Amino acid sequence: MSFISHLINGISLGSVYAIIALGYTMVYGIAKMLNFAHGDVIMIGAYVVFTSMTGMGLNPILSILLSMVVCTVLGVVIERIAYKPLRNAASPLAVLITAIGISYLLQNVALLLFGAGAKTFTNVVTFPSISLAGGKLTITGVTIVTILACIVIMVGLSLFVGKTKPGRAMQAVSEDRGAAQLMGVNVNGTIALTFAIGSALAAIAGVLLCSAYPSLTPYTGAMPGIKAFVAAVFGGIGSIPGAMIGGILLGIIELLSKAYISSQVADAIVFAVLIVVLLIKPTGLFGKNIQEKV
Amino acid sequence: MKKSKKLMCLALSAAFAVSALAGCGNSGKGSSSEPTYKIGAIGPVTGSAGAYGEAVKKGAQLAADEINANGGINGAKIEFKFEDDENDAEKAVNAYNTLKDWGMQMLMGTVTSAPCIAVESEAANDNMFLLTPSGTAVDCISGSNAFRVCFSDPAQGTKSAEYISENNIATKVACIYDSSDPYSSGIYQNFAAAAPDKGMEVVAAEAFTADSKTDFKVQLQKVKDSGAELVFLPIYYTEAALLLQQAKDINFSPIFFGCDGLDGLLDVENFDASLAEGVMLLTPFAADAEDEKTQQFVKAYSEKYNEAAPIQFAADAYDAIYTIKAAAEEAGTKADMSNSDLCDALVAAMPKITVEGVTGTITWAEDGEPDKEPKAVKIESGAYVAL
Amino acid sequence: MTVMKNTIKNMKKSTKSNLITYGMVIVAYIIVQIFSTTGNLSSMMQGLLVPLCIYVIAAVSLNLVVGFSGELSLGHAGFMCIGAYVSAFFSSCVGDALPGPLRFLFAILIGAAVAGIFGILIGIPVLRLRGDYLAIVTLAFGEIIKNLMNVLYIGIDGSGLHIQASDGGALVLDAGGKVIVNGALGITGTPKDSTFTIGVIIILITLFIVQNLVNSRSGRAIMAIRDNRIAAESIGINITKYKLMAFSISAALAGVAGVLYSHNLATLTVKKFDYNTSIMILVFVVLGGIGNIRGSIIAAVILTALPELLRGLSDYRMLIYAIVLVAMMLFNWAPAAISWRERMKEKIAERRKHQTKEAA
Amino acid sequence: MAMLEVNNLSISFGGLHAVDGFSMKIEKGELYGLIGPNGAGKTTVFNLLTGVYKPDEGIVLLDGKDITGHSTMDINKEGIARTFQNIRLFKAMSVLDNVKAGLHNHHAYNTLTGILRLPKYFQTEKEMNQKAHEILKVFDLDQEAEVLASNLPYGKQRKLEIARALATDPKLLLLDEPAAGMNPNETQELMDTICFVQKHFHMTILLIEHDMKLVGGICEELTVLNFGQVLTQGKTADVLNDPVVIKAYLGE
Repeated sequence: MSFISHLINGISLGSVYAIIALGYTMVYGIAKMLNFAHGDVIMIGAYVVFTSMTGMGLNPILSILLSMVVCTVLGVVIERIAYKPLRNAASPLAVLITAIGISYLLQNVALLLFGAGAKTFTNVVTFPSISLAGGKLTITGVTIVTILACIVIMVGLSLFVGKTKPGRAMQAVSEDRGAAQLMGVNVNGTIALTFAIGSALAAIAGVLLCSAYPSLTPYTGAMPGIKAFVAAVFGGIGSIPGAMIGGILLGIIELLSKAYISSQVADAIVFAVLIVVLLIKPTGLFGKNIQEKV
Repeated sequence: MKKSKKLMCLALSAAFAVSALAGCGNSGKGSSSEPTYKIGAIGPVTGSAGAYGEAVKKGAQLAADEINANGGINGAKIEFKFEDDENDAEKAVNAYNTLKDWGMQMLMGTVTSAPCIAVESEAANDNMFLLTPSGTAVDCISGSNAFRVCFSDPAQGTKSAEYISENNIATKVACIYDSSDPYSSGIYQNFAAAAPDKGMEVVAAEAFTADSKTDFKVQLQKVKDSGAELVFLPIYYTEAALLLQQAKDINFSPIFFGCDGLDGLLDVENFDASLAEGVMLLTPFAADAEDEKTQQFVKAYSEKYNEAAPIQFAADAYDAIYTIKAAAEEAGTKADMSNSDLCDALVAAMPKITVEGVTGTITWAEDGEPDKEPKAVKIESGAYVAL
Repeated sequence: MTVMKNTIKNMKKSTKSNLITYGMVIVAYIIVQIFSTTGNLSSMMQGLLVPLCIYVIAAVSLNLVVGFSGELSLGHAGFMCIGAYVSAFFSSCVGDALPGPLRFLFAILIGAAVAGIFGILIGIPVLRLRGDYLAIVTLAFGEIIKNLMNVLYIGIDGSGLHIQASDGGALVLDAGGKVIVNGALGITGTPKDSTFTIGVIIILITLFIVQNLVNSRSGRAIMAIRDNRIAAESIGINITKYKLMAFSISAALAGVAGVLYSHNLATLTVKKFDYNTSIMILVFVVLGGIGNIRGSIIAAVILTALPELLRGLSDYRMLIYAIVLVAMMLFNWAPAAISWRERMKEKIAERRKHQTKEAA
Repeated sequence: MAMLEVNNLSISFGGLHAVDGFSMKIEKGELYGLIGPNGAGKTTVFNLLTGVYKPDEGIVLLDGKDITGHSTMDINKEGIARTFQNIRLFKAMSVLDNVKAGLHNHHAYNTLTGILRLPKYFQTEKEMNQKAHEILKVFDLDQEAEVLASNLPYGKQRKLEIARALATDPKLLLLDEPAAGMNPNETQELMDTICFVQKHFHMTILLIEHDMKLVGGICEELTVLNFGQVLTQGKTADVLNDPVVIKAYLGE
């Protein structure tokens, strides 16, 4: 019984990683960059919801919409100012480092605006918990909503990328930016759109992260961001279903190793599993194995 | 490439100039004519420990302002300057050196343990008086120049074990602690070592780390399964706020018992105080204590900073500044003394003084450890109740 | 004959660049010494000297992997951690049994050797991966090292070493024994052996190793693999060997940076060596120009000193730091900024020409 | 004994028989051509010969020694060097260093010697420079020794690739479309260079080429590959006049 309860807890933690990883992997898939600031956009999104709800008394739905608008604008502005000028830089590392700079920037802006003290986030998910096995197992409403949101977003993104015109433009940009440009795809617009969607997802992730773990500080996004990055790589970075599966697996592995091996070295175990998986499958669970053509 | 480097150098020198100017501006204010006591302070105000440093900064500033308004120390005003260390030993030493350049005569700091040990070693070399408000590790005050306001790790761990056993609160206890944090794991170790002697059995000891401090359900579940009656939480309130929520989610309600790091729990913005119902802490400071001194402090603090209430870090810092004042008055120091002379005078005075602070009535042993009565409090209906 | 002439000319070119780098370090050292002896060096700058050396060494050594071997490593701080812990452990055990300088020399050698060995052990499985996957695995190794060190307790007493994982309370020592590695509290009281002079000497040795390696047969092999792995294989270069060589030499040098770190502060905690530090060193390398050793040195110095110099801005310090970092990245790397700089350079050159003409 | 003997070499990728039962024999000192329409599997043959792919079946003998399934690095050490259809130079290295990288296994000193700059370093580097300049001179590249490889014009990049391969002192040189993208003048010049290499270094050369003028002009023997299988083999003149070959190239 306790195994199942650990498993459920693992899934609920994993679903949070998954929803963050979706944003990560989407931006990576199309813009081919590790957006290290993604976790911090999530944090900003959570602060917007927090402030609009507790400070301005807006209702949750409006707050989330407002947060999505703010994050989308933020994401597009960051892309325009900090990433776009480096798109054709001599090394892809340049934009990675700039993303790290943006991450510091967002953290420090939040620190100045909201202070270092932790704030308790109001749970916006009013979905009831489900009790199983006579109350011995509970699945919280947040977990259910997070998993549902993950699935909806995953399916939505897959359909969007596969079936719509802008989605196909994204695929084209992802495959070959130069060729896409020659075929008349608006590369700049497409990448901006990618960031817009990725950042809107970050707002949702922020709400769900902070509903599940209701403590908000300027550094709230940093560690889940890194974990989600790990999850995205685990699932095969760039793969939308991979991000979801990777996130949930990571959550499960983390909690099971805490439960059955040692809570002191759980971090080490999680990373060791990641290494082993990558050594066996060098591009992650769902990653395309691209062989260089000779 | 070459050109860009030149420009980078230019930017650097510009930054140099800016900082130099800013520095002048600061020191220019007070040092006009009369000598002042220059008290430096170090702690994290950025990074994940930022909240603790921020509290220390505010508490100390409040004390310094009050003292200055009432005529200063031995007639001389205090100049107070706080530097950020990001909870990093190397940055703390940098901050220490920056304060030395500013002309610091006494150091109130640092806030966290590991940086404090590094700074203490520098301060001992310079014979600079050091009083840490909240550095709990034993080595924080290894030099003869160093004192502290809070209890040390061993004191907190053992005193907690003593209190639990003397009051027959529980015999089967479990611990959840942060194994990546010196404060938390330090107290845990001492608690675990003392518990068996006090007739307690530690039935579970679970850890988390700074990298995975959002989800405590597994640790709670294991502790729950171990049948513990009491869970000892030598952790900070930020994590505790989350932990208590998750304990409720899994219907686990033992007695939670914490140390001074837990104080502040009720002041987390938007925190649901019902989660903390019944939590006990062994802390020298409680913001809603009845005594006049505490109430005055809390009132002044809330007014000055527009915050609900100070946490124990602020109280420790507040006491630290008043302690320096008391020691300086006992020794009859003058503001134009060198830091080394001041240090000798203050070190000699420290064991002789008694400070009626907001964290209790404190006296000091020669080794730098404070002696004060820990207060056990219990949270009932969103307020501390003294036990 | 022309071949001979060419040879000399070629050698001169790379040697000249190397000499400039050595010269830059030595001149900086002399300037600092002059300021220091005349008492014009602030305490802050004096305290910053050893950390500057540490980060310069770390940046130059990471550049060997990122710039010359072309692999993205996010676990460099992990190797620093190993060097720092092993050497601090050594120095704490030895105590005053050896004279200070000799003890420090051994500490450096041990730190380098153990970090280098870890470089090989980690490199063998890891270097089969590429790009971002390699990055994440190196990050993972760094985090594993950090996590394990956090739960490591080692004590020493009359009957020898006692090692205990995960719980320091279980460490039972005889009277007079002492705990050396104390979990999250790490190692305290390491002798303060690191000095600016030793730091500069190690920088020069690091430069000597890295620059000479790069300009040698092995260095060509390493760079050939970076530029085109398949072609390098096709001309008979052993990919694994040279990747591993670059990785482990870099790890050993990072270990030395760690030794300097642990012998500079009275406390050593593992928290310092998390991925943030690895990323910060990567920032030095990228900002300074990938594969540009002199750039790494300058960037490491500027970015280490900048937050300290900005202290006057108090609350806005880290915000300004972040903005400056982003601005410098854009300025140094954006193609638009590069071409703007080129244009400005031309303009200035033209104006100068014009002026000289007018003068004539 | 033949320099290269290939028997029944086969590989398939996911059911597609990219190369199927391929056999050929090249004598020492011969200049041999491998031709065929696009997608016939010519480059795959090169990749099989150099160990980039491991064959499903078949044997490769170099100078009588079985090298089937060896790694690319070992095969180069055994004596096969190659160029690539899509040029693969060490772009961020100078022209000279590209060739010196090719000399890697023949003028060796260990890493420590390099770092410590022992006398052997200077001596060997000097030898390497001399040797590299000699090779560059053959390709008329010695004036550009210090230029970055990526800054060379296209035709010269192709030549540099051949120079680099030659620097590994191979027994057999594989050239994958050396004249691709060259104008007729450059092609003519390249033909002369290849012939010079063959004579001057007594080199055995196998080349893939689409330019029939080049193939007809310098190759002594040809193998025609179509759909992964050998269509015909023999003396150049005979093969080029074979109606089957013409049909394969021009279609029905």
